[in-house]
Amino acid sequence: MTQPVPPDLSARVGSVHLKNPVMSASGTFGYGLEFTPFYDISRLGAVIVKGLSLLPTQGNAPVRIVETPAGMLNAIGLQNIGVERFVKEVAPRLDAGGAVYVANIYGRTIEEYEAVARRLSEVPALAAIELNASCPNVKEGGIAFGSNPQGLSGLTRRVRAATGKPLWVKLSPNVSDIGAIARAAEEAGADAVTLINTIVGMAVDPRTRRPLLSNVTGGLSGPAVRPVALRMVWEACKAVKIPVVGIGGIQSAVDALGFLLVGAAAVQVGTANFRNPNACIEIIDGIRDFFVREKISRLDDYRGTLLLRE
Amino acid sequence: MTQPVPPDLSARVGSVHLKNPVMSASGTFGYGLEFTPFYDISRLGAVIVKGLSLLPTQGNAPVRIVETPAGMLNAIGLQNIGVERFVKEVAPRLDAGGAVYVANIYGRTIEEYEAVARRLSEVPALAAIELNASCPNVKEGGIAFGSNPQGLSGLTRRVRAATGKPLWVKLSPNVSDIGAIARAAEEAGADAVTLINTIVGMAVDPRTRRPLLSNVTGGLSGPAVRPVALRMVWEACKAVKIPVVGIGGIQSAVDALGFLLVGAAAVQVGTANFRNPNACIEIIDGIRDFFVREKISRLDDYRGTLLLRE
Amino acid sequence: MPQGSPRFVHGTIHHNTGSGIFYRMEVAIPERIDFVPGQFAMVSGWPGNDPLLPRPLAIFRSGGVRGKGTVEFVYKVVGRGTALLSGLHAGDPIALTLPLGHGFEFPGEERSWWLVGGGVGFSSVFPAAAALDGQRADFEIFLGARTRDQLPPGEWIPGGAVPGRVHLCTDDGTAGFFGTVAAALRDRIDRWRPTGPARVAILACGPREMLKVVAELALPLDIRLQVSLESYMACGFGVCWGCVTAVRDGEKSVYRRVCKEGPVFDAREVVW
Amino acid sequence: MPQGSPRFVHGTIHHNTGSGIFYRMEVAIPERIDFVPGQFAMVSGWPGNDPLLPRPLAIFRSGGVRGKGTVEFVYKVVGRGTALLSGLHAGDPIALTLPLGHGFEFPGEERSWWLVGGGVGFSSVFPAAAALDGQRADFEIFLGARTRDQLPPGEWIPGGAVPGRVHLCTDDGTAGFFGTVAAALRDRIDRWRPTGPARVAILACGPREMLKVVAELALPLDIRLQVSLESYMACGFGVCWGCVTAVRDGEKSVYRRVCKEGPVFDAREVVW
Ligand SMILES: Cc1cc2nc3c(=O)[nH]c(=O)nc-3n(C[C@H](O)[C@H](O)[C@H](O)COP(=O)(O)OP(=O)(O)OC[C@H]3O[C@@H](n4cnc5c(N)ncnc54)[C@H](O)[C@@H]3O)c2cc1C
Ligand SMILES: Cc1cc2nc3c(=O)[nH]c(=O)nc-3n(C[C@H](O)[C@H](O)[C@H](O)COP(=O)(O)OP(=O)(O)OC[C@H]3O[C@@H](n4cnc5c(N)ncnc54)[C@H](O)[C@@H]3O)c2cc1C
Ligand SMILES: Cc1cc2nc3c(=O)[nH]c(=O)nc-3n(C[C@H](O)[C@H](O)[C@H](O)COP(=O)(O)O)c2cc1C
Ligand SMILES: Cc1cc2nc3c(=O)[nH]c(=O)nc-3n(C[C@H](O)[C@H](O)[C@H](O)COP(=O)(O)O)c2cc1C
Ligand code: FES
Ligand code: FES
Repeated sequence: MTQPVPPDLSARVGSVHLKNPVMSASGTFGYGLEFTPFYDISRLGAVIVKGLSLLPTQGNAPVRIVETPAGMLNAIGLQNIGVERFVKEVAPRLDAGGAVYVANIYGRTIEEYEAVARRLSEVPALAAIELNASCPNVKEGGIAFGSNPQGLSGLTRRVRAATGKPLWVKLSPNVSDIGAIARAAEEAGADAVTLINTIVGMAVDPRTRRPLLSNVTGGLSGPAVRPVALRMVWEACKAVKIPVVGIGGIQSAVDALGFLLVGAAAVQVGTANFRNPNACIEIIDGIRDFFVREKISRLDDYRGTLLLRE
Repeated sequence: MTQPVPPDLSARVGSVHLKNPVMSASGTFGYGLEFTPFYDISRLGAVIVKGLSLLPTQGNAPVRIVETPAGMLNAIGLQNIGVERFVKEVAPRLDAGGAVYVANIYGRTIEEYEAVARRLSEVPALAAIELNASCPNVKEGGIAFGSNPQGLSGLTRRVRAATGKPLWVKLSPNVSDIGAIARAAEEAGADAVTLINTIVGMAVDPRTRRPLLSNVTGGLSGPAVRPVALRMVWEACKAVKIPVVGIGGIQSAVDALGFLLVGAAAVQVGTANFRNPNACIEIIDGIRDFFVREKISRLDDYRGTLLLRE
Repeated sequence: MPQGSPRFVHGTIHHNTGSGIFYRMEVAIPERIDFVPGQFAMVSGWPGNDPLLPRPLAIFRSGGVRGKGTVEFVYKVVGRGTALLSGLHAGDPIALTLPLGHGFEFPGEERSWWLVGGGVGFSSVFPAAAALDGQRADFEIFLGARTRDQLPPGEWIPGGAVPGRVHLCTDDGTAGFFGTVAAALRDRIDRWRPTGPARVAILACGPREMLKVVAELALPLDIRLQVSLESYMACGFGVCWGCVTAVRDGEKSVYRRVCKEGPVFDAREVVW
Repeated sequence: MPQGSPRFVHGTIHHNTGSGIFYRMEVAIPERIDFVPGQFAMVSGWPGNDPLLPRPLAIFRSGGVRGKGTVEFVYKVVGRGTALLSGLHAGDPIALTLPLGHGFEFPGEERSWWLVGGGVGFSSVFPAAAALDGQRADFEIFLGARTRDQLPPGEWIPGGAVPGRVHLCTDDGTAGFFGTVAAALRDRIDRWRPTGPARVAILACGPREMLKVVAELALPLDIRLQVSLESYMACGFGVCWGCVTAVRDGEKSVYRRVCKEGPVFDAREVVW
């Protein structure tokens, strides 16, 4: 009797090889170091680090988070140590984790984006750069670039020229036509698109008559947004030839499989890490168990096999 | 000692007077008749009836609904008896309910919209017409008109000319800039905008590899969408001078007050009716209790009084 | 029978106990409710919005007096909603909309009834059996399950173990007839000698494939068959149009609401 | 004291009983955990995603042996999450991430400790008192509440009712000192004769306004004050940056994570 061959979970996002399709989402995983007490983070497909800007950023005043039905709003405002300190203090420690790392970058102007991308190109530990063109929680930049094809195209082209690393462009869901936005990124040279970032939302206290977030609006994430994310990822997969990374409300292997089924090359897990720090690992194990049960030998045999009626 | 004067909950949506700001949302309340076992529907601000099309419409094949975290997707496909049978068979029975009624209309072409609006203009029981330019569950019409300002403007102008009834335009949330869409409706002659309709979403079964809805995608409603709806209503209120009616995930008086606080003239309650058929009445009572407790004597003293930091 | 108009009530769990794979739950409610066998309730016994929607459960029994009622349900845990219900304790609150839908019809002319329950489908046909037993009508019960321990406890069977009245069937032969409930019914039909066209009528509830086979047996013989269908439901009282099933309307097929025109349909109308 | 590294565990409720306005819950967990007073756990004891996020609760006590532990919490029902917790029964599952955060520090030089708990704030300071009691250190406890029945049960107080050690304060005078815990502390300071700068140190947990008043009393007198702050938290272990509070860093004010650099801060650093 032969031993059953374990299913091959390896995934590719363009030229980036991942041992499995499950990555942590930016802003929900720190630099990965906070997770080492929970598990060996090299078991992840990749770690996407917290968004980095050119200069250290203070972020928004508290209150920064508010819970909503099956979701949460955040308005962190990209508090981070800035690219320089990241490169000097954090990057050297990343190798120790043994994981594949991707940097998530953000700028108030195209020039800032370019500068951050350029500086990070020198960091060998980084497998790719994810361009956050969709942060809803900062006054300038971010979503301003991401909500129309022209803006996104211009930004992507410039950052593309500034770095030799694979460039993933993270898309905003706050748009009329996600397919058109994804195509704009593709045409401007992105190696992959990742989506969705958070959906802009708001919560108020009827008694104090004030917004619950100091920033007034925030970004909605978590299971509540999953149906919207899945639809957008499906549309993006139909619109572009470059790999699509699916994000939004993924909590379990079943959720992750849904995104892979509609065509995602890989997925990212964000908010789910908060309630269950082991979420990513449980998802990887759950995908493997599903493939064993369903006798699927390779991820590629499953990806994008959604059945539609004629 | 004098008796405390009960707070004045009366609301106005343009020329339409409502005894309170709580209406039932279209498609979640039938023609109102199914609710008469639960309560006297004339206690509502208004009843928005199920969407009407020119011809009887069969709707989509089952499965039409799927539950999602704190929400649901629906792809009913506007099953309805058509405007003719509505006018002949249902409209005459509406008066008996004693409620304020608004018809919700839908067409595959501008001409169909016009024809439905024209026919309904003859129904005295209807206080207004709500133009559904945002149904995500039909192949033609609907959202195709509602997702860009030009399309919406053209449609609104034509329907505006076809009826003397107050015209409310129901907006799609599947857009980049809800303020621009709301302004397009205002400039084209809408008496009010109502929002949000459902957000396009999707759910799949990873094992059968099929979409859970026969229509593949459906519209997301329920508490999950409330933060997004509230943000869009707030933006619409800032963008237009005509009244804005707030819809999306409202389940309790606290939720409804949030929409009124950011400036909505009134609200509609949809999905919440399913789990709790008394939802609308409990919301009305809850608003009254809140006003008593907070010593607010009129709805108008509360509406739009959101406090922002300078 | 008149089909009472629905109400929304807050109840309190009296007891909620597992018996094999089934749970039986009794709820205290403010009013006694009357119901037609086959009618159901929309049940939500959990706080929060996940799951969001109430779940349909057939009304198994109702009791009490004006101003103080009880209602019973029998259910099987198949997913999140039923799992949450199974975790409720005596004293916990629960919300119900009931009675809902169009139940079984009992026209006078039939002289004999066959009641068919597959899986937890007995929860709809036992109330019918109890009603027939009350009228001292002639009926037989066919109960199908995969294995012996997936059959309902014997003491739940209305009318008790009158010889020849209850036909247990298991797919694996661990109890009663070795085979499906449809096969047992086929046997019974073979032994049956109709003396007139209206002599026997069937009421059935269970998986759709089972109901289809029963229809294929009964309809060619002009045996009147009423089937109770299942569907995903959002409201349960006819306003969302989410629960529809295709039924024949003359030449055409139209979508009717399982929660309103059903859950019980004449099997001749159903588009199988 | 070393601050142990966190883990995520599935536990089972041992008991969860109300005592006045407070619940005390003991959970069986797979491992004994060590913690520093002031450290906390993120707790989620409900199925489904509404509420979505776990809730922070101070670790009140921990026990057991390697391979089998218990941990206790004391909480007050203030909203949906704590209401759901209060509905849990013995045997129910619960998920915990613990121990988290930076707890109270106990440098050797102090000779006397004043522990101040407002409202449910005693849940953080009692573990500190228990630790000091174990070291036979000199400490006094100040407990503030609105009324008598909002004070914790006497038998929960570590070290017991040693005369002069426990100062109960109620806003309405129904028990102990008539007034706020801050007022009681002011009285105590008036009666206090410092013999050296390091003689007394305060550990405090409670509403932010209370902590602020305590800081205004203590800091001008150079009494070292550590305060345990509250904040809305999503993760509890430093990755979301949602829980920050403004603290002084030289001339500037910066945002530090309450869950990681806190919840216990040196009161001199806090931007009040
Ligand atoms: C009128 C009526 C009466 C009923 N009476 C009873 C009764 O008395 N006793 C009883 O035990 N049951 C009864 N049922 C069935 C009962 O309602 C279901 O078992 C229950 O709703 C399941 O809820 P759940 O949350 O436990 O399972 P769910 O989590 O909802 O799912 C159960 C299964 O269905 C699948 N599923 C869920 N949604 C979809 C979808 N949109 N498309 C495809 N698959 C999906 C899930 O994956 C899972 O396998 C009745 C149903 C109806 C319509
Ligand atoms: C480190 C730490 C340790 C703690 N230890 C304990 C303990 O040992 N015992 C204990 O009882 N408590 C403790 N708490 C407090 C406890 O975490 C809260 O009481 C609990 O999270 C409340 O959850 P809830 O769901 O019951 O209430 P919620 O429903 O979350 O709300 C409680 C109140 O806060 C309001 N609110 C909620 N979100 C916001 C927002 N974003 N902005 C403004 N207002 C909002 C609500 O309207 C409501 O009035 C601790 C807190 C921290 C940070
Ligand atoms: C607290 C928080 C912080 C986030 N920070 C970033 C960020 O810095 N850069 C970014 O591209 N996305 C950020 N996101 C978005 C997530 O990476 C992800 O796209 C989104 O949350 C949806 O996925 P989820 O539902 O799994 O969380 C953040 C999300 C949260 C909740
Ligand atoms: C089952 C269902 C059917 C609906 N049908 C219509 C419709 O016919 N016309 C329309 O304008 N909106 C329709 N809607 C949208 C609702 O009126 C409402 O805009 C939306 O559900 C958001 O509100 P809610 O979260 O309170 O449900 C429907 C929604 C649901 C859930
Ligand atoms: S479940 Fe809503 S119409 Fe049947
Ligand atoms: S709660 Fe997430 S960083 Fe503190």
